[in-house]
Amino acid sequence: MHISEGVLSAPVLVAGAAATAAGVGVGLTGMSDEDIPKTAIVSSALFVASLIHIPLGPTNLHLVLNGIGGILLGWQIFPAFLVALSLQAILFQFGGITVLGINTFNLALPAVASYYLFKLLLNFNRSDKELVLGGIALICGIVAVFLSTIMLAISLVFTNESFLEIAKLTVVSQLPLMLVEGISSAFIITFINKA
Amino acid sequence: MLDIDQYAYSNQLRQVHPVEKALFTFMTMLVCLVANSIITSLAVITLMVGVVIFKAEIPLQFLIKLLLLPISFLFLATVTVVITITNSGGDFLFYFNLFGWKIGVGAGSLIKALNLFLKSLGTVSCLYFLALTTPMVELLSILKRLKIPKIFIELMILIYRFIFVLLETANLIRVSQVSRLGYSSFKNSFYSLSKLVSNLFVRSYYRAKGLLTTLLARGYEGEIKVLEPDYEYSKKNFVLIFVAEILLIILTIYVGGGDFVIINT
Amino acid sequence: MSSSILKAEDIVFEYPNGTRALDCLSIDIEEGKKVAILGANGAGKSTLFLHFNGILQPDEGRIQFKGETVSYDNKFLKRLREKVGIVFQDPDMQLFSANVFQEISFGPLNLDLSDEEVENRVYEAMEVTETTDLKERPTHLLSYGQKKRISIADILAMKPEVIVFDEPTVWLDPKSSIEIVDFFNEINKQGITVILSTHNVDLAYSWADYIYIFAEGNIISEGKPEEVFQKQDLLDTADLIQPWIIEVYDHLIDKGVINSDTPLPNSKEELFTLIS
Amino acid sequence: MSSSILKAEDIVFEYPNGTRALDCLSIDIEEGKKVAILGANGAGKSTLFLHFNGILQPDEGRIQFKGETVSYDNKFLKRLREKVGIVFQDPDMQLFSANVFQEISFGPLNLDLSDEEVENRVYEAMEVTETTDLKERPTHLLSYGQKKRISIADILAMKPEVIVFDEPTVWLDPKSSIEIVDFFNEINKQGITVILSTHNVDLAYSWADYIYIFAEGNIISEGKPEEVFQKQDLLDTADLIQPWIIEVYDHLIDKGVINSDTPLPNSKEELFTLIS
Repeated sequence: MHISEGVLSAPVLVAGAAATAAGVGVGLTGMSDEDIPKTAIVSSALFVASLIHIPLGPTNLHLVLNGIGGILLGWQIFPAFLVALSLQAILFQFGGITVLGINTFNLALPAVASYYLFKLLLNFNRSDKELVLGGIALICGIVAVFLSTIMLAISLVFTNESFLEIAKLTVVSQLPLMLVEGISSAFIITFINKA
Repeated sequence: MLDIDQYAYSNQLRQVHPVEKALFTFMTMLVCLVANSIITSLAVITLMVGVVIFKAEIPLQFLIKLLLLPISFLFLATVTVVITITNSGGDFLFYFNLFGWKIGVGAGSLIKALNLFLKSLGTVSCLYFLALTTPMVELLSILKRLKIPKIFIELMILIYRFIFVLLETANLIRVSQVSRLGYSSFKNSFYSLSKLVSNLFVRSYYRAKGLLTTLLARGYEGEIKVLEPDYEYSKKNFVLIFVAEILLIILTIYVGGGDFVIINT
Repeated sequence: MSSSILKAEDIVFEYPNGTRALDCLSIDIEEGKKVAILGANGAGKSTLFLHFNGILQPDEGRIQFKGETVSYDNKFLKRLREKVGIVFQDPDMQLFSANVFQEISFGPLNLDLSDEEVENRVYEAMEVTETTDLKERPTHLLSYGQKKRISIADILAMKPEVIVFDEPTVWLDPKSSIEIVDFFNEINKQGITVILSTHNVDLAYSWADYIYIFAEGNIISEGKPEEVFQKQDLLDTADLIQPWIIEVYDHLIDKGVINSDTPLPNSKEELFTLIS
Repeated sequence: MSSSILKAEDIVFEYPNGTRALDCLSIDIEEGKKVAILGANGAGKSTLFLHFNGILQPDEGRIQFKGETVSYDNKFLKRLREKVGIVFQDPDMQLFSANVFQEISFGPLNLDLSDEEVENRVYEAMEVTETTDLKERPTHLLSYGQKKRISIADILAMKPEVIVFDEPTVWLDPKSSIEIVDFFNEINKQGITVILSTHNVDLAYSWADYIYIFAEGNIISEGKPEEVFQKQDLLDTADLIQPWIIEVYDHLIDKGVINSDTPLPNSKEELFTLIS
């Protein structure tokens, strides 16, 4: 779920970069030495997962997994996504350098939301039953992708109103992705809980 | 796809100072974005493709394959600029009516879309130059010089390395799933994929623990320090870079494309 | 007359990065045999195995399964992968389900069998590999040896005609290695062709009916164990060493302890009966 | 009199999940020796190693380095990890950097040396491990054997007094295994105490000065190789087998080929000179 170089207007790019800088700042200040390897590896996993394509009709869906990333890393998902996207820009030309800020923001903020949502839902339901845990992760996974899609659409519309159509299309096309993401998140959380 | 990475280590510009390559990339990119002109964008694309093929000696076929990737993305984005939908008047090259709405190609929009398309492709070709000629280690050393926060660079070091490790893991899991017919129908593909992804994360989780152990064993105290390699600057290269940029700027002014508004579609 | 179960004819395979992993290699594996494939790391063994079940497609040449040329359409591949099972080196890469039962059922479930049949097969595979008591255990909490067993049960449950084991004894302690070799003999007796790759020359020598030696993407020698392991120069090329049984036998002949026309002993026990 | 370099006294260690990995274990490793630690998978070998450099802290008992009790403050740990190097099983777990030169420089840089000294050490370590030509290569494009060498250079560059190798020969082909054992002898001659864990009884038997046998979190036997490997019942408990040299020797004595008071041969070559 990337926006390519040169598509967005300058104000959107600058706003995205500023917001991402703030998020990365929050993420880095809360980071201990032991968190570095963890953040790095989860970020690598996000990178690798995003290389997995699901051919679906005429389009290709890429996994985003920001929901689970957020649950695992909290605010540290900001630096994690920033680095992962920088490397993607360099190694694959996905996205680009000027759109790094806005792309990171669109993925990482919903991830942080999913982190808090996960905590909140867990508080509601204190049982550590696998099913409950998986269910919560499923919801977080879906919500995170949904929010990212909406934010992506908003970035497009802010740039040029004629993008409205493609923005709507994007939201619809990401629906199956949300399902895959939700289920994967549920699997991952129940797995790690047992470990 | 990680062929880009392999070429970065084996191309003919490998020995050139990374700062020179980065300077060339970003100055050209800046000119391309600021110029906002079809002619300049074309010149930038030609320049970058030329350097990559003749100087770095990257096979043309491979570069074309790479360029086709963003082109498909860009095409989709530009289509939305070209097509205008309105229910009032409007200046159309051609259009058709649908329930009282006019759907068609606007007069100015075709030029606008072409400009957008070429400008994006121009910046992409700049980045390809950098990615194809400069290995990640050297890009990291540039970032260090730019005083990017240490912790950020440490993350990049680890992430870059573990991308390859996890990619290998993901591939091995996929192969063993395919061997057991994991993707033989739509339904089981869905199931197998979810398992693959969740396993990737679970493995990563253990990897993270293992990595911390091995780092601690080598005296890790919260900072990942590695020795930087030395490179020689070349005056000739700096001169060449500035000449190229100045020529591009002159071209831009000459064709009158430069209204110096950054990325205005 | 014995018949061929897997056959490769002049196959060439290059990885996208340009490494030529298989270089005009031909191999013909007989049905019902115990075959060992030896060679240094990176000699192309694993690449060949991935050709056997159609994961990789040769750039040149062709693969035959039971005399039929492998075609790469979904239908053929499905049948091929059902009949040719591969147990991979690292069980961690093969086990991806939450618990043992689910894990073993993954393969058979993809074969469009009835749920009942799947269940039967899972129980049977667990029994053969002596893992029935692990049934409900989460896979990532198993010991290495247990994971290895489960990874074998995974494949057995698909009822293949050939099983390929990629480096099965690496990491296993000596006792477990001996047990696993006994197990190979057992499934072989039930008619399954067993192919394994290994660095362990002693194991290959005593166990295999037929041996292939790989070096740099090609077979540099093949034959019965006692023939193959006498060619010291070929073993050197493949970074291998002689099995100790042959070394001791050669020495005993040199020193006149045993007669020079004594046939090569096939196992430790045979060697010991020669000494008297 | 020889002195102790690493000593564990009655250490108990339980993992958070409740597994008791070490159960009142004591061990005393002599400086300058070649020590092999044998035992089945999961016997606690790797857990002990992580106690040797203070990554894990025993629940009970204590560790001594050169007669000094290990304390778990940063200063002591830093010194301990400088002096006790561990080469882990899986080089992919250990290598984190994008290129070989940077990778090897990580350890020495943590020792607060000058950049020049670090560079010297990196070059030296690359020379000893014969990896100098890999200097600029990206880690992810190395072969398994090359990664293993780099993971050793990583530790050598820190100039430790003890190096612990966790299962160093697993995955290596026979030739590379022999090379790496020669290498252990070489660094041992330079005064480094070498400790290795292995499943390979033949290797342990011929190489080690002293052997420990682990089973279920404890040492069930220790001694010189020729003593330890004569106790068949203990080997059984630890899922180990006898080295073939001893088996052949025993047999030769049984059959009267060699004299019953002949000392146990230490190597293949010694065994062969006995036969005449």
